[in-house]
Amino acid sequence: GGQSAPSAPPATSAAQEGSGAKFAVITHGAPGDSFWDVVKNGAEAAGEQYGAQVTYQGDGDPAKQSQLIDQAVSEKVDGIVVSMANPDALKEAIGKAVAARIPVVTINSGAGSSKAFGAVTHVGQSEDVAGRGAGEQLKAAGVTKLLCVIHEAGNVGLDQRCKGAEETLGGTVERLQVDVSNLADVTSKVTAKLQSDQQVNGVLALNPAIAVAARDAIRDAGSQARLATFDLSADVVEAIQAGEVLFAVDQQQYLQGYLPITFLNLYKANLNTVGGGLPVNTGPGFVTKDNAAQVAELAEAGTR
Amino acid sequence: MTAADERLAHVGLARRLLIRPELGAVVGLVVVFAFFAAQSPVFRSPAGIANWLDPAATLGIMAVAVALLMIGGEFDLSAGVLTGTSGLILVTLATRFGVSVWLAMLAGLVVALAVGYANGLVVTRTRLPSFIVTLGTFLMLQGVNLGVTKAITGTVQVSGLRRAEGFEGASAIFAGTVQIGGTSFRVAILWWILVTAVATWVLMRSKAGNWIFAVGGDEQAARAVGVPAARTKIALFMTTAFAAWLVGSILALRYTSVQANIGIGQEFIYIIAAVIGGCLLTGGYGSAIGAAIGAVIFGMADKGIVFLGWDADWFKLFLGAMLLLATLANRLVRRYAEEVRH
Amino acid sequence: MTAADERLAHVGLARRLLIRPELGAVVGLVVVFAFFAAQSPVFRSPAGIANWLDPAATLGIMAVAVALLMIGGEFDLSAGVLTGTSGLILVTLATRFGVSVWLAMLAGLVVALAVGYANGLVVTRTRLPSFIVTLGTFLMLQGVNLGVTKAITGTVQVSGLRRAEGFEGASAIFAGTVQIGGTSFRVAILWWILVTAVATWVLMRSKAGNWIFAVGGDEQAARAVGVPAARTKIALFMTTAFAAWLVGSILALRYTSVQANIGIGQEFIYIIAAVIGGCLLTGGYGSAIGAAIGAVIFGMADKGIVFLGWDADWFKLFLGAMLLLATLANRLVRRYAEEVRH
Amino acid sequence: MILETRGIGKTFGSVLALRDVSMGVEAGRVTCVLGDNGAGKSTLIKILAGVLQHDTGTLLVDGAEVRLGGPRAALDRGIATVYQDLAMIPLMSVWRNFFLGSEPRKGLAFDVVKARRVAREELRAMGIDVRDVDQPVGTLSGGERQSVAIARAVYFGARVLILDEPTSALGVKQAGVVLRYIARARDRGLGVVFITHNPHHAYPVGDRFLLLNRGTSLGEYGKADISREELTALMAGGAELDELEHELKRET
Amino acid sequence: MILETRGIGKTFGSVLALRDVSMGVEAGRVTCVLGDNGAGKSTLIKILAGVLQHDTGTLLVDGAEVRLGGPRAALDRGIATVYQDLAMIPLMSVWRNFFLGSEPRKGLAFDVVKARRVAREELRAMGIDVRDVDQPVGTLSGGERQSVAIARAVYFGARVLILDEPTSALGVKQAGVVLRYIARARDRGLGVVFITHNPHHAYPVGDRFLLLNRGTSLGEYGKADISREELTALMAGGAELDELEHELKRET
Ligand SMILES: Nc1ncnc2c1ncn2[C@@H]1O[C@H](COP(=O)(O)OP(=O)(O)OP(=O)(O)O)[C@@H](O)[C@H]1O
Ligand SMILES: Nc1ncnc2c1ncn2[C@@H]1O[C@H](COP(=O)(O)OP(=O)(O)OP(=O)(O)O)[C@@H](O)[C@H]1O
Ligand SMILES: [Mg+2]
Ligand SMILES: [Mg+2]
Repeated sequence: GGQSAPSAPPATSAAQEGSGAKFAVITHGAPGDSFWDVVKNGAEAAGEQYGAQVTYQGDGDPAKQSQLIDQAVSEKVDGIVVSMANPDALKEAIGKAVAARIPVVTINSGAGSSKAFGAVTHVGQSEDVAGRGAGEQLKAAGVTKLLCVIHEAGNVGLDQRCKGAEETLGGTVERLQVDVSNLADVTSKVTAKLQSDQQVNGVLALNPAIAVAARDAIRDAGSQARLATFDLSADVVEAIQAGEVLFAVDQQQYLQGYLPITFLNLYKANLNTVGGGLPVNTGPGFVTKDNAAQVAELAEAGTR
Repeated sequence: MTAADERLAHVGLARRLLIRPELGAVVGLVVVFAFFAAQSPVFRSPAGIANWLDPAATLGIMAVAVALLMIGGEFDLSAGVLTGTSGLILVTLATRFGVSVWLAMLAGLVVALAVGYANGLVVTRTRLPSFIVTLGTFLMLQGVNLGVTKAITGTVQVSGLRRAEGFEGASAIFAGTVQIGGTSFRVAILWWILVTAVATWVLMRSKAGNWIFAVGGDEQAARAVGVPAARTKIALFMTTAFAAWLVGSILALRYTSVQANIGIGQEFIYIIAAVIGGCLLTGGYGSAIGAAIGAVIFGMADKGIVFLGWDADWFKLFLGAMLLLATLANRLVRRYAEEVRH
Repeated sequence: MTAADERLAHVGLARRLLIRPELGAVVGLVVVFAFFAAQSPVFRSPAGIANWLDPAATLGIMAVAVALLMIGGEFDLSAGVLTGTSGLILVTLATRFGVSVWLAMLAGLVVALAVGYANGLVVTRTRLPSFIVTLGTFLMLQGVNLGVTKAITGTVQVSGLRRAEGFEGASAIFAGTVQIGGTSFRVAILWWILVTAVATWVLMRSKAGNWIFAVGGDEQAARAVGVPAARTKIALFMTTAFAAWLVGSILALRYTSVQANIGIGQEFIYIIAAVIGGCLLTGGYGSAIGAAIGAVIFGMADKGIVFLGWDADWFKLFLGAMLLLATLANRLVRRYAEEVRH
Repeated sequence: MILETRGIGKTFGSVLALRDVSMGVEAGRVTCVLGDNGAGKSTLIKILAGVLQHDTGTLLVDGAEVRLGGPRAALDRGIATVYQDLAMIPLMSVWRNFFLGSEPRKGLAFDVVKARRVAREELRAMGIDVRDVDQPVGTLSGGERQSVAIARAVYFGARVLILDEPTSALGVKQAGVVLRYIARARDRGLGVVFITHNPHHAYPVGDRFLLLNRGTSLGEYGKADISREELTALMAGGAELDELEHELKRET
Repeated sequence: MILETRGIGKTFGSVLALRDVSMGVEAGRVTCVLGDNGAGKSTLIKILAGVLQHDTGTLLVDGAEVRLGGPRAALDRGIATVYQDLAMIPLMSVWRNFFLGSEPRKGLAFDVVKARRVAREELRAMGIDVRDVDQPVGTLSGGERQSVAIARAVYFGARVLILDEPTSALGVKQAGVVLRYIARARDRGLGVVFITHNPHHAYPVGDRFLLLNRGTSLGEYGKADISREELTALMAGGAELDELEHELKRET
């Protein structure tokens, strides 16, 4: 569904009619992160469709995340959607939710622990799977030495993506830390790396804004490195069409927001469970020159 | 106290009380609580209170220590990351090297105190501003946290503390819960109250407290009357480090795993809580209770917005407005109480 | 200057020069440059220099403005986010509402100056510490940036500025490059030099400069001799806002898209650069050139580590050590120059 | 009367610092304000200088009631002040402090060459030979610092000169210079308010003497109404000093 | 000799503040240090008090050469000081300031009840009646603040009492009290160093007079060697004050 309306002001986001259920989505993404924003859009679109009230919160600190889960439990919501970058840390909080008979759907990462923690189902595929996919594609493009640009030091998800790529690439993967809130800095650091290490012939950005900055860097450094990225933005799609970006990993994270709400709604109404103990995979898909045109508009609308 | 003096106008008890730095903060507290409690029944329910008191407690422990340091005229930007370092040492030693949890905690304490000591020593020896010195420590610890964690475990998080020896006991003391009237409150709240009480006693009723106010108010003048300024400051840095260790251990035991980037950015939240609680950024003025209350105000605003179910996109807008209003209420009350004084 | 006085020991020119705040920073600059240049030929090549000078320029513009504000005794934590706000306004207006780039920039300028004015007004009226006030603005702007961007575009970033009317011209002036000896340097470097020169003139050779030092050194005393302290401070906040708008526009024009969370966390880097450059956190002392040099030191250390190819995991460790050493070198040189003085 | 207060009062929180004090400053006359420590002298002159606002009573400038919004308002009316505790900006150089708030201009710029020269000259005229007007004020000796403040006020004083214990940190020679300055300002037709604890300083230059005690006025005396001995007695509550001397001697 | 300096000197950057000054402090004797503004008096006593370290010459305590590492070292040797510019912590209350660095204890705790009481009593004994010892020092008047510093030094002074212009901000009455304190300390066998610009204060209590001029010593005189008139003349460079009075009168 691409009809996501711009998010409504707080007062009116309450359910008007329909199921009237209340679901909480709690992720480990920082507010304003482009990947998680699409998840949020998906969840809210589903909520609107079912007339359910969906609240979205995100915090990269597992302690804060579990506090948010605790809060949702004390509010007695009808279902919780949670991403588990750090399953160990969330175990207790999710346990409390399950004990309070609140259905939990886990998304994105943490597929391995989902069932053990008592979650209804798991949607999405973990970051390392996506990373592996990217690694394969880059290998096929002839990349032997890859620069993986980490824009948030210590972020588990980003680290897993790089690690996944490392597993399938076969060559060497070097990590570079940059500051996502200062793009001039990103360009300059990637340039510095390319200038000082001529062997690097591939760059993997983990965020579309970083991809744009890295594109400039490759140009500035006069390097021949191939560039790939995670996630989409209008600029990235343009760059893909122009051949400046090889491909973008598209985890279809919209589904990681949309599906869990759907499942929880069904579970509430009909006690349905999905997946039969296996995770429901949402990707990875790849946006390349071939399919970029179709995706472009959707990316602009915030659903891809 | 003094014999009546014709130059003293009569001043009510209420006004006298309001002059205390912490009692200004109480007004902010009441305002913020009333605001959220009026709109969200969950917020004022015992479960809700237990909910927002929990993050306020860990923040409060740090805010109180940081307040002491700020009263002493210094900052510690490395405090947030140091909670991560302490936690990482605890979990890594206990899970990868088979050390018992208690011993691992001790090791964390030793390292934390060493970092605090180093901060204090460098600040007092080089006379560089502590803002810059602890910024250096902040960056270096960040690098060490990430580098060592990756080198030892290959990932950016260590987990599995639950299976370590001595976990049960340590967890009960530092990360357990207490039942009060059917609601379970985190034991961290007790630690927070304890830390605040001790800090208040030290500040108001001990020699060291007098020295802390003095080195923060005017270090040269304090030194001139024989206050051991360097020792006082080093002790303050070590106090902050101790608090960081305590909070780091509490969090590690509770979540049984630690991420290498934990605590980054928290250092400013500690300072914010202390300032909301009435501490002067320039040193020499403030109170421990005020900082503890500042932590509650911050915790309430932070969690209250979630309880109200306001859109997360606008979250920061509300948070900012809330903080500003709380500090302003605090200030207005104090102004009324002491009139213009400069 | 004065007639020879028997109470003046002879002091060499070198020492006299070193007393200036900015010339202490120069030593840090030379040390850091020498360190990296010795090990990395690319670092000292024209292309390498153009590369690390570029982020130093945008940082430097902000650092200089922030330095003025700090000399005037205040902080602005909202400066980083305000660069994002200005950029977002520019791109959103130009791409979603069909406004020309020039007009959109003007709108951004008006909003930025209004924010700066509001900061200054609240600080001078309420006498709350600027740390807390601008922290409030920081949080609120963060919320507004994200909330408004999402409300208008449905995503967390706006892009497509390249197709807007007037883009070519504006881009050439604010985001273009200049060829010098076969290497292309960013035009931001020129803006940075211009801003530094103007700020230095204002500080050293204008009435306003005298007032800035005075309100930062002792606001009460300055007010007592008739310095319009409130107006001076408001003007300083607006200067910082202007710089934020300039940097925000430069970056928006260069990348033709802006993310809603851009600039967060940068505010401290500005302060760090100013402090490395010799500004006192307590106000009343510092220089614009020093801050500009501080930005270069930070930029060199930040990029130099990448040039050397050191392990990314340990990056922050090196950065922290480097900053500490640069500030220490700066301080030692100044100490030698002026001896113990208290 | 250039400046006049009628029944003026000031409270700090619970402290009544000043109650119902009336005084006047005339052109060409020196009004000495005398009183014990904490009597409210500084508070009174801070009200005259616009640093503090009075709570009760009225303040008149040139016969018209005003409320000085700040020190700028007073300065603009030609009232220059040397404060006892709001002195200088320690980190700023002597010449910058000297001209602070009234910088000489040269086109758009602050005329630093002139500022340096004038500051040096004015200080030398006071018998203070600062080595280097670029020296930060914070590194000057107590008396040197006070001299800078006095030189500044004298230089900028247009109609009224207010001096709060200007001679307290000064040597005998420098104090003499200041007294001579006061006399000269008076002769130029300025109104002077002079606070001191030293009757030997007050009597030679004073024309009227306002006596404050614990925040209230004990009355204003013309020079004709009072002898030096009476003044000393009033200030010290008896012929303290002489008696003291005997006492100190006896014990030796 | 409790304290002695031999050819002591001190430089600040390019400023030679003190050159080759020799002096001594004896038990039961008052040494007055006299000199113009900027002569180096404060610098000298800061060296005696351990706040500054001398660059040249030697400092002897009880005849043994020492280098005082800091004010604590001096305090531990019974040397208490009232500084001219390093005074009090403005945000701290009177009683906290009074006992700062030498807090009375009661078990582990700071005995605040005693501290409040003693501070109030000592100040009252000086003729300063602070309303409220909980008042922050920053809100006291200039003279009240100085009185607190003096009362503290007198209370803690064990062997040597150093006073840098203690009477400058004081009223005649309070100055008399301080002079009496000095005499009493001397009678108790303390060595006193007393800096003042007022010959009327210096002569009655002083036993020896050290004259400083532009950083160098003009010599040390015993009381027997010098009359009050000579002293005044030396301090003022001539019978300045009397002459001045005529001058001031003439112009009127
Ligand atoms: N800001 C303030 N807050 C509270 N009390 C104050 C404040 N300023 C002054 N006071 C009190 O008001 C009284 C008068 O103070 P003021 O400074 O006017 O005295 P003064 O006559 O100048 O004394 P001195 O000769 O010692 O300078 C003092 O007792 C002082 O403690
Ligand atoms: N930290 C410093 N840096 C540079 N110069 C200084 C410093 N401290 C003092 N001086 C200079 O040394 C000289 C002596 O100063 P000192 O304070 O000892 O004078 P003083 O005799 O106490 O004068 P006063 O009677 O005015 O208090 C002064 O000219 C002063 O400018
Ligand atoms: Mg006074
Ligand atoms: Mg002196």
